[in-house]
Amino acid sequence: MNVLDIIKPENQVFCKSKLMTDATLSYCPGCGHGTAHNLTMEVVDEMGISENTIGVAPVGCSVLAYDFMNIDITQAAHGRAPAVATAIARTWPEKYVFTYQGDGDLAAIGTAETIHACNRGENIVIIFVNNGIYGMTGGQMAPTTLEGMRSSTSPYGREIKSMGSPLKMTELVANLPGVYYVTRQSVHTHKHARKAKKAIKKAFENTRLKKGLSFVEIVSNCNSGWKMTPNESNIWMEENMFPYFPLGDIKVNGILK
Amino acid sequence: MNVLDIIKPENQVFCKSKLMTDATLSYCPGCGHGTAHNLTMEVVDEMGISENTIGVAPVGCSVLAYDFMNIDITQAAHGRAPAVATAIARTWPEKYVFTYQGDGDLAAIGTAETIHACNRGENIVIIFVNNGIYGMTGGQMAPTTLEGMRSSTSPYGREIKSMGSPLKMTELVANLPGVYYVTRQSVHTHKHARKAKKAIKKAFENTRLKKGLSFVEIVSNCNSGWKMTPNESNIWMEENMFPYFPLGDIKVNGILK
Amino acid sequence: MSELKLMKGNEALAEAAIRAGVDAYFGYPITPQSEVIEYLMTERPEQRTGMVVLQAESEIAAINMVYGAASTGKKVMTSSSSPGISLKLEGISYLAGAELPAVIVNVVRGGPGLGTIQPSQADYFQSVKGGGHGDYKLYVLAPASVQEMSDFVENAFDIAFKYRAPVLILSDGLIGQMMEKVNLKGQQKRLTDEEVIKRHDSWAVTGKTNRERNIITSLDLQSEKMEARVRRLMKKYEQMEKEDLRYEEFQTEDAEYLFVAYGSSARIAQKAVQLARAKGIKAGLLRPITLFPYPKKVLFDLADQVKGILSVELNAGQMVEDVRLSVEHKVPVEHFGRTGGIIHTPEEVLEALEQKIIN
Amino acid sequence: MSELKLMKGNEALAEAAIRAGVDAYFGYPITPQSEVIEYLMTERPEQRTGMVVLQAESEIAAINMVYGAASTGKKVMTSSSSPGISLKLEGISYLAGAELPAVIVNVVRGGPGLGTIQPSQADYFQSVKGGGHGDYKLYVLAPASVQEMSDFVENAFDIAFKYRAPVLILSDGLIGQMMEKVNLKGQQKRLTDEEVIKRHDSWAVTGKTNRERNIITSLDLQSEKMEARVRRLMKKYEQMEKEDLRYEEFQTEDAEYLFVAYGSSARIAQKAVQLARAKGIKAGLLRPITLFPYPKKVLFDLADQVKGILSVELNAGQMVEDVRLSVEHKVPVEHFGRTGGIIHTPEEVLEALEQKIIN
Amino acid sequence: MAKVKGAIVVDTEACKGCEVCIPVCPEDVISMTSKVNRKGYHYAFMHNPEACTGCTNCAIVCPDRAISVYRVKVTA
Amino acid sequence: MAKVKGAIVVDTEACKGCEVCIPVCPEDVISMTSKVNRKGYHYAFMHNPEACTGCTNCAIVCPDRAISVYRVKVTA
Amino acid sequence: MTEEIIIAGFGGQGVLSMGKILAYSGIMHDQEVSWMPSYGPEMRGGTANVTVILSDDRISSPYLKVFDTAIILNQQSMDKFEKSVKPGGVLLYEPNGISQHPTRTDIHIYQIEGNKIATEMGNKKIFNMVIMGAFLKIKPIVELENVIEGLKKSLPERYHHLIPLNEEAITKGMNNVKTYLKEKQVL
Amino acid sequence: MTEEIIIAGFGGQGVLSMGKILAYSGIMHDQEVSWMPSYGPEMRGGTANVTVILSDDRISSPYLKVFDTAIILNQQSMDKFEKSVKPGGVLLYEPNGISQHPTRTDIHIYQIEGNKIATEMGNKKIFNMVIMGAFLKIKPIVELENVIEGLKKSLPERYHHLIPLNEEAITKGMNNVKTYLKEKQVL
Ligand SMILES: Cc1ncc(C[n+]2csc(CCOP(=O)(O)OP(=O)(O)O)c2C)c(N)n1
Ligand SMILES: Cc1ncc(C[n+]2csc(CCOP(=O)(O)OP(=O)(O)O)c2C)c(N)n1
Ligand code: SF4
Ligand code: SF4
Ligand code: SF4
Ligand code: SF4
Ligand code: SF4
Ligand code: SF4
Ligand SMILES: [Mg+2]
Ligand SMILES: [Mg+2]
Repeated sequence: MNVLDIIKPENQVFCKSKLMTDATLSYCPGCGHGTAHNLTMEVVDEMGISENTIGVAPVGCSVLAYDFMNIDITQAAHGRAPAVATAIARTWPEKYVFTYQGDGDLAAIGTAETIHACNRGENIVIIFVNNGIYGMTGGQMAPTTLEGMRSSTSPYGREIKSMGSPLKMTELVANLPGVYYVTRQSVHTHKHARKAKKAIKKAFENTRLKKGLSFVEIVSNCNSGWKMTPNESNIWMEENMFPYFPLGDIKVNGILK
Repeated sequence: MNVLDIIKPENQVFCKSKLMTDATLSYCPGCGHGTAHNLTMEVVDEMGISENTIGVAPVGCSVLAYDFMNIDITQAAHGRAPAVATAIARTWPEKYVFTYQGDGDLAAIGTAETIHACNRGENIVIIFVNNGIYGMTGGQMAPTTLEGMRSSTSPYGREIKSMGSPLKMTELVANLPGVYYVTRQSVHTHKHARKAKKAIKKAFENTRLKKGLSFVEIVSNCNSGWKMTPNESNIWMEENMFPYFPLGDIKVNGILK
Repeated sequence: MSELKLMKGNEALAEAAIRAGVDAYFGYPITPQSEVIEYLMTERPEQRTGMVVLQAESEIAAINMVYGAASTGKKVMTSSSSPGISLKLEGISYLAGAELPAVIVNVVRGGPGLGTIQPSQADYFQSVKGGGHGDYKLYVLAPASVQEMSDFVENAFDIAFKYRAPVLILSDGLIGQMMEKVNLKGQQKRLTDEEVIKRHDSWAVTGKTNRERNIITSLDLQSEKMEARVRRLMKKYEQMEKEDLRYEEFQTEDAEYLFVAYGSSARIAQKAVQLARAKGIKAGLLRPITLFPYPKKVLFDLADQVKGILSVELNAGQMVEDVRLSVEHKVPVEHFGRTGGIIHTPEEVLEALEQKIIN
Repeated sequence: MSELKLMKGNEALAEAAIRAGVDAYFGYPITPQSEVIEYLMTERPEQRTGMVVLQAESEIAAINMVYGAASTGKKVMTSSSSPGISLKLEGISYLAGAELPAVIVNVVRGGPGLGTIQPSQADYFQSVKGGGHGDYKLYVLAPASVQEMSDFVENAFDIAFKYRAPVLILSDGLIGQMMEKVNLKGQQKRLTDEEVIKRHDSWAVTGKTNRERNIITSLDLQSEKMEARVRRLMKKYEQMEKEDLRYEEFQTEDAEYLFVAYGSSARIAQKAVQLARAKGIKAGLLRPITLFPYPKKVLFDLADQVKGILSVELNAGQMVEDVRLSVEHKVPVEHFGRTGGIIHTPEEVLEALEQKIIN
Repeated sequence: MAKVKGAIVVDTEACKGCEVCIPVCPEDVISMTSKVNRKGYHYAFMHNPEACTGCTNCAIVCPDRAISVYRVKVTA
Repeated sequence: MAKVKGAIVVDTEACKGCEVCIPVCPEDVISMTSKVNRKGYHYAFMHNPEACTGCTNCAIVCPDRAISVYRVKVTA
Repeated sequence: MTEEIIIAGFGGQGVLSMGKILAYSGIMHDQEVSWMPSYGPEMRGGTANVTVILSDDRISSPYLKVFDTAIILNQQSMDKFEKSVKPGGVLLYEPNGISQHPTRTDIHIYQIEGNKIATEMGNKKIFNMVIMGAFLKIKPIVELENVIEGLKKSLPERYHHLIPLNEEAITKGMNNVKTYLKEKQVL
Repeated sequence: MTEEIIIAGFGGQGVLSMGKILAYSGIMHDQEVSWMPSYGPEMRGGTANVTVILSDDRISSPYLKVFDTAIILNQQSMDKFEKSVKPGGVLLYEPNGISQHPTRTDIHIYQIEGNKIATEMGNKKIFNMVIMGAFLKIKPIVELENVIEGLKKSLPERYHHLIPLNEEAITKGMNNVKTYLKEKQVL
């Protein structure tokens, strides 16, 4: 059978979601942000909730999310997305409100906003892309940077003594009673991406059921900040990030695993 | 034996520490802040480290700590004492640096500074006076206010659904590897006060041994904010605060209990 | 249906917010304005009108909550006092940059730093020049009575939505803490969600329906676009100057000397005018009600009539610069002010006029 | 022993900090100044001089770390860019109020809000008027070259300790990001702890020995004391105006028209002077090096000589107010500026002079 | 047998009449005056001085350190 | 027995040549061109089109959603 | 008519609410009124005072340095405010806890034993209404019925059953106020 | 003498460091120099360019709109900067990936196949030095020995063993630059 016989509209089984715009993603080649964006929009699309979904994208490589996701989005100040989302969810209790945050954003400058939105159990979804670094600003150390890992502000490797341990924000917020669902995923292989998509869907379902806060961490590469090729970075991630940030559900239906 | 025969300098077994000034404490009658101040200064005195001790007092009823403690003190912005203390400890590694913070200060506006100083394992002592309320500003709800508890901003009682659960900051920071010692005490009876003093001493000992961060929570009354007499408030505290904020060591020598 | 009450300025403001149909308030306690959130919490506005009131974890969280709700077209406000407002400045700059309507209240206390909890007007510069970063301005209303604390809430929202811009109510500890009579307006209906969507569908982020998606942002990576944004803002500010300037004159018709004062200072200066007149000195008072836009033209014109002007402020000399810029050096302009929470007396003010201007 | 290098402005500043014997730097990354902390971290200053460098969890933590180290008499600095500086304003006001020496660097980008990452001078107001709350001012140095990014570090600390006051180095993305030649000064010895104590024992919080305890605070619950504090601050600012004003003149001797510009704008304006002169227009340039204190008197005097003044800024019109206040309306003063990160060309600047002032 | 006898001295102007010293005294020594001090507080005094053992319980809980404690051993 | 045959279409201008689609393809279908697109990237193509089963693995990991997948059942 | 009053004591004595009731009474008389509190750093037990102005004219500053009447309820306030009474003005105080009695001779000085009376009446909370009564006896600037109206306005509905008790306290205050006479006191 | 150059390509091509070496070479000639980068939002793969000025006079703006020379390394940069070359100026480009070749006729246009040469030399990282060589052939504004000095200054010590390779790359670039001639090209 000829390839051209296969490539016909009626045979199409996968294409970019219509909830993604035509704009070229501003991400570096192979960056997990792109996959995470697409999975999120695919979920919103499949759930048929795009008219009632409001995104909040603070500063980080994904600051331009509004250029890519074809839904209503508010761009928030660095670290403050959970506060912004809190207000939207409180004044529009029937909407699906999600934040899309990096690890510098969520676990450094935004620590207080994260902890308190979680503690209040706001009815929102937090998608937390943990790439262990400040991607956007050129690869500085993040709270999540691994021990010994090099970054532009830990050029000789992160040293626990002076810089502290990599922060497991996800485990931390899982302890808070207001948080209903906490999971850690990745998107670098088809298997992981499919699981991550399920997790994102579950999170949005929780919003629909008004269950409170759902927290989806996505461990992702910043190949550019890590100074590796995308595929190298994914392998490095499996070997180094996953042992410290193990994948899987941490809290389901309000119960710690 | 006549009372006057007993009251002679050579028989004195207790008096105010010389590390407390003559100024009248600005605290309401029966407020635990006074006791906590005195115990702290007694420890510093007994350890003979007053020349090398630097206090950091942020905003809260204890903002005037510098009027009462006869040591060098920096008054810090609301919530930021751990950052202030971090810098002092880093630039003066041989000094004993402590913060003296309220629950509003430490667990609301100062959440990020608290978590990160703890996570970095700064070699400081945090004395955390948890009275479940914003005392200084007139008794507003704090992150630590109990469920159903009335305050000027939860006049019908704290409602978990809209205001979140009382935050156990102490348990939260105990999870961080940089934190070496975590304990919860109170000062409302002689037994508790004596134990609290020991805990404070242990904390300062840790600083001497450069063990990292010691975190001493003191559950205390705010009889004024709770609208009770001091003795009523202490009973209420035992009956209501202690079940939620149980006294005792939480992490000792870096090991969670 | 109006109602006469004895209330603190802070309470009057809070009650007015409920009655103006405000959708949400986010705040963090700080003296001397904690009564705002305390009053709101006590009044259960979620039952009265459906208004959301939330005590945030910090001033920064509060202003970003305001940013969030404002980006959906809701009527939303916050209040704080000086150090808390400093913390909100990034957020305020974002509100201005993203062109969002919102009302911020500063019940000023004495600074810098932790300062005092006594009244002050030392945040004038912060309010009308650059508080936060970048080229933006706030429309600034300065109430001088409890009545105005109440009235200005609705006025502020009208302006905020007219221009899609943040509006500041610049009060102080005196106006916020004192009780006076206040005539409360009747309850306005809060807009339903459908009405909000209908009214603000051209820009507000409420969920993308059959329209292009709406985006709220203050970011423009391309300089040309950013310059266009700044120009758009400047246009608004020019329009405010033309259409929404507010001020009050007191015995200026025949005045030979002029006080310029706003907010609580204006109350004192008004009394000083009376004392002056009693002494045979023809004094008058110009009270700017909006601090931006500033009554430049009025001052410029009054400068042709008077012999000298005294700017009376509870600070070390801030508004006096705007007075000088307005007067274009036609007559002497001096400053008189007390600081640190001390309220000047009418006698002191008159004496300052006599010493700095008349002699 | 000096050394010639090619460096970015941000790097030159960082290297100068090490060489000036700075004790500590606390910062949080933000474009266009992240090179400061990156350079410091790479240089291992803890090994070179014992300098402490720490990446804080936020700008707010960083400024409060500065407050902490400064309160002990250490030489300490931070840097950020516009939105980050807005977040630091409470802390900066505290530093001023508590009378602490410290150096803050703002490598300005276009605002308001998230704005652009391109260069801008739109934080002028924030820097010289009220950024934070209360009556305070910053001593503001505006470098116009990589060399000055380096030189001003030491100057800034000299002033900071002379007055026990925070000093701002107001740079921008142009000066911060560009590389130029720079002559680095030799290494200064960092003070030992004993030297710090000896030098600052009258006020610094280093542990109470045989003296009264030292207290660092900006709080005065009593208005009278607070007013005295404010007066003390104002005295310092007056002294700065008398003793530490800095500016540079370029071809002003015979100038008939004057540009006033600082920082990167001054570079462009200087070129515009040359273009003007080539065309037969006698233009000159006054470059304020300190933005506070401002060269008021110089401008006042120059106004007797020139026919008009153009304030050239990378903003929508901010410094022009200080020019006007200085010139006291003796000659026309206009503003020319581009915004949003666009850098004006010398040709544009000259054209603006011709259109707004000469014609 | 050696017996311990104690006494307390209350700084009447420092005392704020909070009464938290009362319940911690095992010997029920302390009571409040009906008079008030300059600030307007009733203050603590030994209404039962004989019983005091100088155990310092009262002093250590006194927020204002208004109590000094004295103790002697007396041979019975 | 019904067999599944697939094909992918790469949007050559959207592709950034990141190569993350390569290791996830179970059939080793994808390779990179030596040419570059307007942005300067080498882009993905089916160097082994026969093998494609249309499993969508490549498409779901492609950050830029540069891959569309087609699939048909063919009766062997 | 303008009456400028300071009521000064410590937290918990009902200083602020007494001022509020007075101000409300002024409103009932169609006057302009202002009420301006000032606190110390302590929430309880610290000094607390309130300035109340009742006037036929627009009020400029609600904060004053000298007063027509000072109502003083503890020694600290005596130390602070005795000197702030205008010559010819009124100083009314509660003698319990006062160790230095007022010494000025150019003002009218009165005593009211509010604590004792309130204790006798079995409700310490009405202390401030006893003081109010004493003040109204000295300066009947508002009518009793308007004070009762003011009480109703400022008390939450659920406390309205206590209004008769409050009225009684006011009457007791009126009946028990005494002129305090030092030797050499003139006027 | 003033030479105003833009080097434009995408991240990872060594655009910025090439500019830096050029600037250092200028310093070796005792010139004033400036180097001003500009990035897109992506850290990698996005456009990156740098403006380098070498001048005998003080440099005003390090940021320019028109250039004496544009060195262009991808199509996006071609789209953006072809028009920014001053009439009579130089446009040097790497043809790999260029789909729309330059069309201006009032400037001098050159090609250098940097990718190919670098690949042949077995080290993609010296790509930018090949380009540098090509540029220096066209505009010998700095001497080779000074470029080598500049390299030493801007490379960390641990890479100094690569300097001979870099020198070779520069020579290859010098030898392989070609004039690009469209029909009708004049000048
Ligand atoms: C107040 C403020 N501080 C700092 C910055 C600069 N900044 C932008 S994004 C960022 C960190 C980005 O890291 P992360 O959140 O991990 O996102 P990533 O780019 O890695 O996805 C920083 C520090 C800013 N924009 N605003
Ligand atoms: C930036 C800022 N926000 C708010 C305040 C007002 N404020 C002062 S203390 C305080 C809370 C005090 O509560 P807590 O920390 O629990 O101390 P406590 O008085 O209960 O001991 C607040 C909100 C302030 N001073 N600064
Ligand atoms: S810098 Fe890192 S996080 Fe940002 S787009 Fe590139 S790879 Fe992704
Ligand atoms: S308000 Fe509460 S915490 Fe503050 S002094 Fe009084 S009792 Fe203590
Ligand atoms: S010392 Fe002991 S026995 Fe004596 S009064 Fe105090 S508590 Fe009672
Ligand atoms: S505990 Fe201290 S302050 Fe309280 S009553 Fe006893 S002696 Fe007085
Ligand atoms: S669809 Fe499956 S088989 Fe086909 S190219 Fe993609 S990964 Fe390979
Ligand atoms: S994953 Fe997508 S962008 Fe990356 S090489 Fe494959 S098709 Fe291209
Ligand atoms: Mg990241
Ligand atoms: Mg508290």
